[in-house]
Amino acid sequence: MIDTPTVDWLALSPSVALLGASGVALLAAVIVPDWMRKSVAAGVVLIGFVLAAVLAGVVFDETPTPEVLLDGSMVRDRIAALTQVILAVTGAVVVLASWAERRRDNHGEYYALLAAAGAGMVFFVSADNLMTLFLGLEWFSLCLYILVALDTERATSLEAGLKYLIVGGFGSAVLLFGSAFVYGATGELGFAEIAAANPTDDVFLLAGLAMILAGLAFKVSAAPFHMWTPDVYQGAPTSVTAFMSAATKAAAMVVMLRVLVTAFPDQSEIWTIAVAVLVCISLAWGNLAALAQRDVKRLLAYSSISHAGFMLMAIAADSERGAEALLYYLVPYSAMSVGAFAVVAVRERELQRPVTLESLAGLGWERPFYGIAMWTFMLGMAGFPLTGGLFGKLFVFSAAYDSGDWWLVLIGVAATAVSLGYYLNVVRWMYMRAGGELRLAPAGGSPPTDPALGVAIGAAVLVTVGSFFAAQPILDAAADAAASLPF
Amino acid sequence: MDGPDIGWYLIVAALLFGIGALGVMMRRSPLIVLLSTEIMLNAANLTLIAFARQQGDLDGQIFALAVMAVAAAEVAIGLGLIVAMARRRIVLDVDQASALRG
Amino acid sequence: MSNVLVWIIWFLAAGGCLATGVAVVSVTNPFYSALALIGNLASLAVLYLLLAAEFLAAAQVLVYAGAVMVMFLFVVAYLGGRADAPWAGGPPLLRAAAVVAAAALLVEVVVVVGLAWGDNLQEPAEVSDSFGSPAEIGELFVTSHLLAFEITSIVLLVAAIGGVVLGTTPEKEEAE
Amino acid sequence: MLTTALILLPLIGALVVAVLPLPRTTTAGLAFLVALMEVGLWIVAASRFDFDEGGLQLGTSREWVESLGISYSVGFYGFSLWLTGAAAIVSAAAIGYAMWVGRDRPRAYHALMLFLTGAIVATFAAQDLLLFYVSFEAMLIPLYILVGVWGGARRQAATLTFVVYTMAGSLLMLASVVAFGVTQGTFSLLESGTSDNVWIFLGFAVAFAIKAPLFPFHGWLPLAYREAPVEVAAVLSAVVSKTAIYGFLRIGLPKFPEPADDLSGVILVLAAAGLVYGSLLAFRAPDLRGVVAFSSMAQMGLITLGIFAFDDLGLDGAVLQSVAHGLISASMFLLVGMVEHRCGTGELTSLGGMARGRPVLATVVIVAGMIALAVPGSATFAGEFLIMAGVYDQGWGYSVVVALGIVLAAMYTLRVISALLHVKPGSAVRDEALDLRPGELALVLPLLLVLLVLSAWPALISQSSFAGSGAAQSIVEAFR
Repeated sequence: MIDTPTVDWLALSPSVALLGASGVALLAAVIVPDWMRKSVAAGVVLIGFVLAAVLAGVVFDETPTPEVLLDGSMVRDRIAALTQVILAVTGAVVVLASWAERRRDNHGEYYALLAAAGAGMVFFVSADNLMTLFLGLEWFSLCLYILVALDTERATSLEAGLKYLIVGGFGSAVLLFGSAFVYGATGELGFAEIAAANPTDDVFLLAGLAMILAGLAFKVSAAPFHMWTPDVYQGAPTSVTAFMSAATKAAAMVVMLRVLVTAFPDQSEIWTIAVAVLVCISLAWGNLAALAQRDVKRLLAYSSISHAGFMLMAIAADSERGAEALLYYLVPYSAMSVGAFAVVAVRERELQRPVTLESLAGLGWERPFYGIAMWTFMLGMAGFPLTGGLFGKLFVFSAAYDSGDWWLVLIGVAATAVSLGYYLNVVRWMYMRAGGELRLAPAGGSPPTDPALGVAIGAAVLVTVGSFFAAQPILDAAADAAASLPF
Repeated sequence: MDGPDIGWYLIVAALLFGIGALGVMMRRSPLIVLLSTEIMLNAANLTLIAFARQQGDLDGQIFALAVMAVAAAEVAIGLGLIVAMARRRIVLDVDQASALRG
Repeated sequence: MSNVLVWIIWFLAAGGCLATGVAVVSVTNPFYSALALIGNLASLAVLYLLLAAEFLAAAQVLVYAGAVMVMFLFVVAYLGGRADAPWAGGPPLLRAAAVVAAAALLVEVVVVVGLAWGDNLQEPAEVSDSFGSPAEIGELFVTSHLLAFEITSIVLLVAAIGGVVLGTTPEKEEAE
Repeated sequence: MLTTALILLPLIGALVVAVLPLPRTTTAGLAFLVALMEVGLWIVAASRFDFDEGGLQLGTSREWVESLGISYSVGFYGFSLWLTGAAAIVSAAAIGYAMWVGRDRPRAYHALMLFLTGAIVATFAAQDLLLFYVSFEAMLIPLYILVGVWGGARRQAATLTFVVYTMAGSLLMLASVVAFGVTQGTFSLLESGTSDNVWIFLGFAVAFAIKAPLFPFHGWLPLAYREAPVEVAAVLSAVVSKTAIYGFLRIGLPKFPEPADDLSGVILVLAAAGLVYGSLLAFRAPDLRGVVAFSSMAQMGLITLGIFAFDDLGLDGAVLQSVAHGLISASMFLLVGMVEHRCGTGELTSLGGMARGRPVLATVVIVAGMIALAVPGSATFAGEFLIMAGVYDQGWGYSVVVALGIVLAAMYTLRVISALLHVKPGSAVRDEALDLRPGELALVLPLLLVLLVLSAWPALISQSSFAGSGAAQSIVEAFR
């Protein structure tokens, strides 16, 4: 007789909600008549994401101390719940932003896969052993591979999908090989058990740690594991890019933090240095390469690499303060990044062609709302005041300084200085070049109104600015969440 | 245990992993690159199973079984992409596959 | 089974495994590459058997050699099995970097294994006969690894959707 | 509350102006009204301020980010209230000028100007290091657009150099803010103690030196002042540069007494060099804006000399001179704008003979010029004299340099006056170029009137900036 394990449905509920939404959307793609397919699918998935956010909030509320579930397969704690809220809200905004995406077909599948990817990420951040970690990673990655390639009529989309699949497959193979080594060294898969086994200076363990770190670095697109990022971000449908840049990064960052802190506390001297090296390379490469970009999606891709550097700086701090800083950083970063790609999507839909800096000319005056929104996002990413970007950088720098990494602070400051070059360049193109100069009148007369996208961008602006003024509540939640990790 | 030590299996797995990695990085045909990632995953599986034997613990085997399923899924999507690209008459070359340069 | 016989089988399997691996990544024609992978998978299955993983060996043959490789061969046949330049073009620097990276990875792993050999690889645990049997694996899959089982099925479902979505891509019209 | 109101009024005004779809003139008028209300509000604040009492007044403090010790904490000292007053008056004049010339895209323009005003006031009122950084940086956001969109032909190059320079400084300051805040455990200027870390001080000092700008950090100045819309240049040189002075007075000296003392020699030499170098450049500048711009740089060197004199006289003089220079440089820039508006150029070679038939213009220019060159009896003379006397203790050579600066100021001011008003009529001066209109006069005259009042009674500022403190040491201690 086999004892069936008890399942904590509340802990799984955000994932289940999204999976359910995904299933309904998929059915809709088949059953519902053509004309209302998109609205049904989008509506259901939007509800799914909102529901997941609410449920994750409930989990956060009801979980003062971490609980390990299902024989160590997953953990129910606040850091996971908080990240799930961020992921689910990001997903909901992306659903709004993708409403008016021009796509010939596959609407039901698009939303179903978006929800499935969301469900995967939501699960991924609560994974508590190497097996569920790997499976969660593959779960959302496979969804993303398809999503990236979904615009099958565009060659670049398919190419980007293939590239992402190959590089992602390579990355997960490295991660898997590392996991196998760690398993070999300790005989355990669970994070806490790995830490408890603690075979000091075991070469297998160290090699495994290095490979797990590298595998996750692929997903957070930290240099030098970023080579797929620009191509994939550029080729993917813009709303998918928005989702990847915000959600994938958030989920993978939090998981990296969790793995390093819970499974490898005794090796912290080694991995803090490794992460610090990633920080330096990401900041240098991301920022310098971004300076040379003309295509806005590529520019934002490199910018996201440099942001990965800032977030890793919080991980390198290896302290509760660092964890708080990372979780705070994710809030404005997700908003800014989704928002910026949404503005790119606006322009893309107007012009029916890829958005370069030149094609942003005059946007600020033609479309004041989108202009101000993009301005806000760019300033926020550069860490200017009145946006959460400033506090994100400040908290990260504080954590790094507090841990004695003052040199990382200086590198971060230098990187920020370089980043101004391209962020302000975007603003310059929007406001200081008249659109008429370049004869890029919107294709087909006045642009279509798109209230859903407006709402999405408005929400992103609200979070970007709101996280500046109301930093304390977010930081409180982040502190509660960080407390669930064993520092 | 009869026969070779676990270490020998690990050496084989490591060599296999390296061969696969080289294939991914050096080959241009997406089909062969996809096959190379399969080799990498299989190398990881061999490691997992070898360690499972070493530890006398079935977790490694379970992990390997899950990896097999995932690898199959990855292949399915990869092949789907390749077929879709062929139908769209896109040159199948991962290095040259690129309007995405610059 | 006598010790010598096991060694011989091991040598054959390991050698076959490495040789076919090299073949997969080095032949020009994807068709032969896929065939080589079948050989690779089969020899791996033998190694699994030696490691007391009977169920996995069976799964390896069924899932991989059976399902995945058939899929591969279909696609190769569909694409016409064109020959392909054996090694990547691209900037020489990049090629050199790839070789160096792969070599570094290999050396690292081999060194690690070598270092660990003396410590803890000598004495594998004693295992019962039912180790790796379908029953034990099945039980674990519905108890402590229930989630892994569920996720695996989700992943396969996603792949099915992906296959459908991507497979129904319309042919490019010649006019375009 | 009053301080918060002073900060919020222009910000809310900016929002209203940006959002309401009013016609051009109404928009500009609304903005001007808000700016005037700001001046009125400042007068109320000044009347409630007890100048004899000293210390922080009209303060408000609210928790913001408790876990890091960041608070919204504002209030005024004597000197910062005076700087704020100058800022309010200059902003009003600048917005009035913009209304008069009718800038394009008035909603955006005036919203940005009001936002800038709010940021400047917030900088002067900030009693929390992070709030200071936030407002210091926030000034840059509108300035970038204001110069980049409404500026002259080379506006893009101007914004680029301006932003590169100031951000380099600001980011160094951010590193210092982090380091100081984390070591102190709080960012509040009221609660934190002092630090003896030279590197942290240097981060602040360089940021302030660039903002001022002090020699040799003035690379952005010529382009920015030349290419900015003239009233923006007025705000830049008159008040934005004074935020650096506030930074030195509120953070540089009180929080880093030892490093400031250690490095005072270097800073004094650089300030003196800047004074002389700026004056010489002003003397050689070929156009009106160049003269005003470089004289502004020279004046900032002078004020810095006063600050790093580390004594009563020098500090009092520095504040008096900051206010006086703010007003005079704003009026000069506005006058330059009015001349350029008439003649289409500011090249001195193509100007001349404007005194004939334009009595009001001539009178106003001469009065402003007299104050600028610090004739005895003027507020600027009082300020410069105080600084000269104050810096004597640091070395008589500095006093000599200050005196030299006064002489050079007389030379370049007289050169401008004669090139503009006298000589023979320049090629760009046509007969249609009329005398000052009442509207223009109404903008410049109040500035000059305030200056005349200060000239008659310089003690109004110099005696009340650091009330209740005897010597430099006690000023430093008063902030601890």
